[in-house]
Amino acid sequence: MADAILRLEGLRKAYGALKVTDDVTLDVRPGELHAIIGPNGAGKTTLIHQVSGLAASDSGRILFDSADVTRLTMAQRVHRGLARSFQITSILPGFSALENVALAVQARSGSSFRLFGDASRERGLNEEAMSYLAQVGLGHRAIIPSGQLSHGEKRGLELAIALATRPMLLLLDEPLAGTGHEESERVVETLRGLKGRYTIVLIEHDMNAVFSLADRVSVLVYGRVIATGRPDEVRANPEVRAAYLGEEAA
Amino acid sequence: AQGEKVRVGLMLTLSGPSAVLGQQARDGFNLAVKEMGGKLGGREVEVIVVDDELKPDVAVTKVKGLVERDKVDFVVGPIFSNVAGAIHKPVTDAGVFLLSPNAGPSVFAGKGCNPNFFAVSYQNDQNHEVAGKVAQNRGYKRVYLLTPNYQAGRDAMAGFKRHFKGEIVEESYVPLNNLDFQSELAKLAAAQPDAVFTFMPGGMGVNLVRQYRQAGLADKIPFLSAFTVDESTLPAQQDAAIGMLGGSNWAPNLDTPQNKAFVAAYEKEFNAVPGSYSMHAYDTAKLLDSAVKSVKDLSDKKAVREAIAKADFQSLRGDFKFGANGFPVQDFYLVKAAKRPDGKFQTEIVEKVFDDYADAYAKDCKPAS
Amino acid sequence: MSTTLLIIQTLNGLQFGIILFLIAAGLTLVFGVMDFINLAHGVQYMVGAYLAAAFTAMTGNFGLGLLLALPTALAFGLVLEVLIFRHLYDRDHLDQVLATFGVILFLNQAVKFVWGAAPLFVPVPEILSGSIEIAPGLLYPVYRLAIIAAGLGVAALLYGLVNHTRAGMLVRAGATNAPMVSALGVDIRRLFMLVFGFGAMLAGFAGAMVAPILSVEPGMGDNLLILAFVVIVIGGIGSVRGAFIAALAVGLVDTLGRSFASNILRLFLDSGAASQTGRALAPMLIYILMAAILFFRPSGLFPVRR
Amino acid sequence: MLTVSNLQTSYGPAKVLFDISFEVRAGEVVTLLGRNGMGKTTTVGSIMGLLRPHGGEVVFEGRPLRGQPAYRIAQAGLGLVPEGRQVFPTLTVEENLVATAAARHGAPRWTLPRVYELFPRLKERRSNLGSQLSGGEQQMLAVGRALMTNPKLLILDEATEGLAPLIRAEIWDCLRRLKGDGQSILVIDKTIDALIPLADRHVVIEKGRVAWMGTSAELAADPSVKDRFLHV
Amino acid sequence: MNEIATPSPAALDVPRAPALRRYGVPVLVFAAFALAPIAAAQGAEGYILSLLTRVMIFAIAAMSLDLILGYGALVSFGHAAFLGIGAYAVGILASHGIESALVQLLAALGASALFALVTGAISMRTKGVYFIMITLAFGQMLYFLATSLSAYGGDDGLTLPSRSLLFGANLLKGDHAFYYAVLGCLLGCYLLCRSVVASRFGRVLRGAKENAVRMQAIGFAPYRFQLGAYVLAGTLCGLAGFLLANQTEFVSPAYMTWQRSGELIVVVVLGGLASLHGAIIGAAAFLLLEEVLSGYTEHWKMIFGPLLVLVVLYARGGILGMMGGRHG
Ligand SMILES: Nc1ncnc2c1ncn2[C@@H]1O[C@H](COP(=O)(O)OP(=O)(O)OP(=O)(O)O)[C@@H](O)[C@H]1O
Ligand SMILES: Nc1ncnc2c1ncn2[C@@H]1O[C@H](COP(=O)(O)OP(=O)(O)OP(=O)(O)O)[C@@H](O)[C@H]1O
Ligand SMILES: [Mg+2]
Ligand SMILES: [Mg+2]
Repeated sequence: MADAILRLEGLRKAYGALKVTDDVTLDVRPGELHAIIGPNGAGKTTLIHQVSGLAASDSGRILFDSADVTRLTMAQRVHRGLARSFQITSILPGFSALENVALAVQARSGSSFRLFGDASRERGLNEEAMSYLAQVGLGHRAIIPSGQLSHGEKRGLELAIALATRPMLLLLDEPLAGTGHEESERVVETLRGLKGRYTIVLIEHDMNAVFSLADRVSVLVYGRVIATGRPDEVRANPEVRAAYLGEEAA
Repeated sequence: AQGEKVRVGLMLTLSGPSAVLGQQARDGFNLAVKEMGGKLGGREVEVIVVDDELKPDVAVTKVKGLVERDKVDFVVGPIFSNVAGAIHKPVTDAGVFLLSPNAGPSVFAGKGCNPNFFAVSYQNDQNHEVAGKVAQNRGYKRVYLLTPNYQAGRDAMAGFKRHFKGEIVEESYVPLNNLDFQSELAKLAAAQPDAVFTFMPGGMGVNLVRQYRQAGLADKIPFLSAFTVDESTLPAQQDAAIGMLGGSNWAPNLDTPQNKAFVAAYEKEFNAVPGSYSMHAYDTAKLLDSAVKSVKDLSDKKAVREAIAKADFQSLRGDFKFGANGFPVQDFYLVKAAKRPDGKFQTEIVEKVFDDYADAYAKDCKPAS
Repeated sequence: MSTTLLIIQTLNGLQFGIILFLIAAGLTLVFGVMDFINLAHGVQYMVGAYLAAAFTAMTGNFGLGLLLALPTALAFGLVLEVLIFRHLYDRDHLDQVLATFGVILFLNQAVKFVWGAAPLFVPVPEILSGSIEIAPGLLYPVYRLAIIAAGLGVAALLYGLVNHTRAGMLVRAGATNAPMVSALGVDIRRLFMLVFGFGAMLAGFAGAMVAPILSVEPGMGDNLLILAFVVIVIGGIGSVRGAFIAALAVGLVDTLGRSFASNILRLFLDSGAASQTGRALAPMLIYILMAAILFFRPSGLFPVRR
Repeated sequence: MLTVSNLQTSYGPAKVLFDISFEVRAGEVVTLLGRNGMGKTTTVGSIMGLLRPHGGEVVFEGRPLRGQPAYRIAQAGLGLVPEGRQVFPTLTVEENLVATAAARHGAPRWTLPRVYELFPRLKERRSNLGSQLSGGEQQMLAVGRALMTNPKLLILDEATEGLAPLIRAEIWDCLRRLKGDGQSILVIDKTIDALIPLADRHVVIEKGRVAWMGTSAELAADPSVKDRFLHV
Repeated sequence: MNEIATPSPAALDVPRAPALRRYGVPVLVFAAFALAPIAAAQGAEGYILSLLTRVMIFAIAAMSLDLILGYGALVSFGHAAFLGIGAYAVGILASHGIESALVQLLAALGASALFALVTGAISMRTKGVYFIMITLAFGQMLYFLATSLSAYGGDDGLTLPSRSLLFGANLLKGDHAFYYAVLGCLLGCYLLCRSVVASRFGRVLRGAKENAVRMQAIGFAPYRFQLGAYVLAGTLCGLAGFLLANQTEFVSPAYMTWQRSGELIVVVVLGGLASLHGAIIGAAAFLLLEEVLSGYTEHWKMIFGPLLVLVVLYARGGILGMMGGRHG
């Protein structure tokens, strides 16, 4: 079916004996915010690794924008519009927030083998980077070395970097992890702002966020998708409750 | 002008594993100067010692320092041929005399000879030629060659073959700074040659000799060598080396009054048995003494050159004169490592092998001036 | 080449490998386990040799000399640790390189200052001197067998220590997150200090053991340091097993290569050219080996999982 | 058993703790609450000797601990589950658990089997390296590791961050049981609601000062506290 | 979302040290080199010039290393190999009667670049210490190759008939001419490296150093950039080798021992990583100290060694760190 922008077919990944992702088949529709939830160690992050190309898949196919990207490198996938953020914050701490984003802009603009000219003064790059920082509310922190940003701000920066690659699809791995209340509310707002403009795959343990944002939810348990559907369906699903939600979300 | 100071620069290897050679040379030179009351040719002498660190590029800079900063009249050095190659040009071009107390590379003995360069020691090949000659004389049919795989080593083998006409069982090259000779010794034992000839200077020689002895070969296969068992390595080889043979132009027990006096004085001063390095340096000092004495003005290079070439001094080696190429014409001996009554170790003369012997390259030297 | 010779050479290769392992052992410990690049390992090895020489000369007995050398080497290592190295654990590798390089310069000169530049003499202990005939016409020095034994002993000891003791675990843990280890009730500084001292002692032990067969001279550790690094890198940093196997491999390749390279080449080239290239190739072999191995196994034969 | 009195700590020039005073009595569960960046982790670090407080006192069972090295403090009977998963990446799960295990005060209540019982997931992954664990698994490991030191006082800093709701519930459940055994606990977490029934008393930190202190009942009774200090 | 207080992009920039620090130190350094000959004229000119020339040559080598070491975290332990390649390009050609500086220079740079490309492509497969050692391996191979070149003197090396000829004339003969030629090269290299480091290319390189995975995740393939940097560094070091051969008018394998590679690393770290002019200062400090101390006592290494240790213990960031002149 053509209306899937990302389609996973029988994706598998094992570390030694452990099947981390086991025959994952999944459709992500254009423009939707598709949440993936599941117990710790279910394989969510690994799945993102596979889709983004950080981890090679043992078997299965990844179709993105109706092209097979299974064998492409991470960089190649990015150029086709697949962007990701990391569960454990991954930025360039020595670079300013702005440069972190500007690099992503530069990556897309190609021609990075230029040996002359001060890149950090290139108006074009900086202006565009600035706009993404603004989108996540970090405009005023642009020149701070990103290592000194607070935890929540770093999560925001992750997002801005991802946006700067002008993706069609955003893969977000626990953007709320370790953020306090207001901070998490800020990020949720940001996500709401992005919703619709980008297709988003969101991994989160914060159920309030998930159920308030997601159009559809898939539940991953022991590497298998045990349920996919609208939030309310999933929430009602007894299997899911047993495996993941427990009583807390009742 | 007459009476003003003589300045001599000693450029020797004083750091790294080979430092001991440089030190012997330095001590030998200083001893001579001391004996002459701190004078050369009756003039006050200033001796400036520098360490070439066995790095050619370092040596070039430092030798420029000697020539231009310290304005030396003579540079005495170096120990190693690769340093010689590096400093030869800057010194001789500057019209300063370079006198080598050890290194005598063939490049400067033949076509590349230079009126400002004198080797007071020997041409590098000669000690090896002695060994080859001995092997030939003793009628060895099959000889096994062993040397580090580097230029001096390859030259050594060539030198040995110059007079040895028998069969070379195997020409075995080990990496420079090789530690363990088990595999070579095994091969050697298997080949069962009439004799082995090796050039294994410094620590390598120490290892080889000890391991040769430990492998029980010492009493089976005669051990011919050059620069392998000498006063610089014997303290570490000790009994392991006893009876092993070497080619040399001198030995501490050479029976001349000057030599006896020299050895005694040196041992008293530095309580170590002097080796050929100190002997050469000592001779160099005496040579300079004679030269300086006989010229009025050191800036008269021509006069100085002739004075040096005359070699009008009493060498510890007995007969000594320079050939047209600035390399010595001298006698060579077969020497043997031995333990002295006082427990110290030294090499001792077995027999004279060459008399008034000149090097093989001299004929290619067309003296310019 | 006769088969007996081949056998002997193989034995020699292994034996040389063991020597290399003796030296590499302490290095794997300190580098692999504590993630500390200690270029000074080579000079600690040298110091061990000098101590053995000095004490042997003093007591007139190699056994005693060795016995005295070990604790001294240990103490020496501890002093270095307290004065310098403990301040470098949390620094980046290059700082460690620079500092330990300084230590090398100092000690190489210091031994010359104390013991003179000439190589020292260490006699082979009586009981272990002489050689036994292991094949007709081929004698093998007893002392070599002693070295082999020592190497195997160290290998076993170390393997157990690192992988199967809590001290081993703690050190590995401390290498990645020292504050956390102490927050769980372990005095990590003291532990590091001991490990380092132990490493220094191993280096010293290696030096002492080879003193009777290798010349004891200033800078004797420098080239061996490189070989030791080659060994632990081929083996996979931090893996004692790897270091052991790599040491043997290097020993074999080096020894056999040296004795047979030319012969093998003769199959393809005329003998002149063969011995020429053989000669040129021999010293490169171990480096070719390392490059090749790293090409196919970018983190050594037995990479320690991280 | 633990008494903290006007503790003061700075990071270089930046003073973070101005005046922290509270106590934990034997068998109690006490929480440290407060928004991001208010000084909770800093407080814990200062108690554990990971940071150097420049003022105040930390007394544990009558022994003054301030200024002591961390390992002494831990040996005195404090067990820490640090913020952020600080498991040892190069050790296997099992090694992580046993490496620092100890029974300094009588027979160990916590042994390998019991920890595995609490977190079966860890048993499955026992021979994996810490670095290979999923975020949540690492969190479990950190808790298990602290328990293996059989501490008199267990300190958890954000122990449930990144944990699935079920696991989180399990951990609360586990704390409940620990409390049942009379284990004293100091806990920092963002999900206050789950904590209220479990904890005896709460300490709210605001900008490096204790802003409010009271029992669960008082906290439940006074919603203004939550609004003022916790934004929930 | 709040777009308040958004500085104008033009003003945006990485926080930098004040201009004086940023440019002051390098300017001083080069001014010093430019004026040195005048001072030298008072003393033993040729000697001082040759000493300083050596300093500058090693500065070039060290700087080229800093490019990959400081900005790419690629610790090459075989960098001296390029010194050797550059030198032997001169020596070998000269011994065949080809003495034109331009031809020799092209050969030197070309050979270095090629060697860097090949060995780099292989070495880049490894990381960290493994990279250190594999580069060492290649360095050693080249070293032993050189020692086995009997035709070119093997270990004893070979003496050049004269310095390279420019336009058939021996323009580099004079110490002054050569000095300023080298100074020119140094300045050129410095400016080149400066611009490379700040350029788009350099930024990717620095990024890859901090977090390679992140760089891939935004669409870069670090490998190509690191390899590019490695080739550039190798080529520049080849230039240093060309100059070294000309200065000493002598070529020998001693130029490419592993100890030499080690010294280059030490020089860079001593001067201050990732600052380029730090490498120059490091080279000056290292060689001048060596020269001065060894003048005092034969045991000078017992002073020099502890000095290095002290620098590490008490001056983070090397000599520049001590002067507080670091940036970037
Ligand atoms: N490199 C690896 N080697 C071995 N096992 C691994 C590796 N990486 C991950 N695993 C295992 O794969 C399983 C899934 O890990 P993953 O990080 O995908 O979980 P997750 O769903 O993201 O969990 P969480 O929500 O806690 O982040 C875990 O059991 C983990 O231990
Ligand atoms: N290493 C550090 N250097 C400088 N300031 C720091 C450092 N660590 C923390 N801080 C500052 O100290 C203050 C308190 O930090 P702390 O981590 O104790 O807060 P917290 O209450 O634990 O927050 P969270 O709930 O996010 O863990 C914060 O403002 C933080 O920015
Ligand atoms: Mg995850
Ligand atoms: Mg905290």
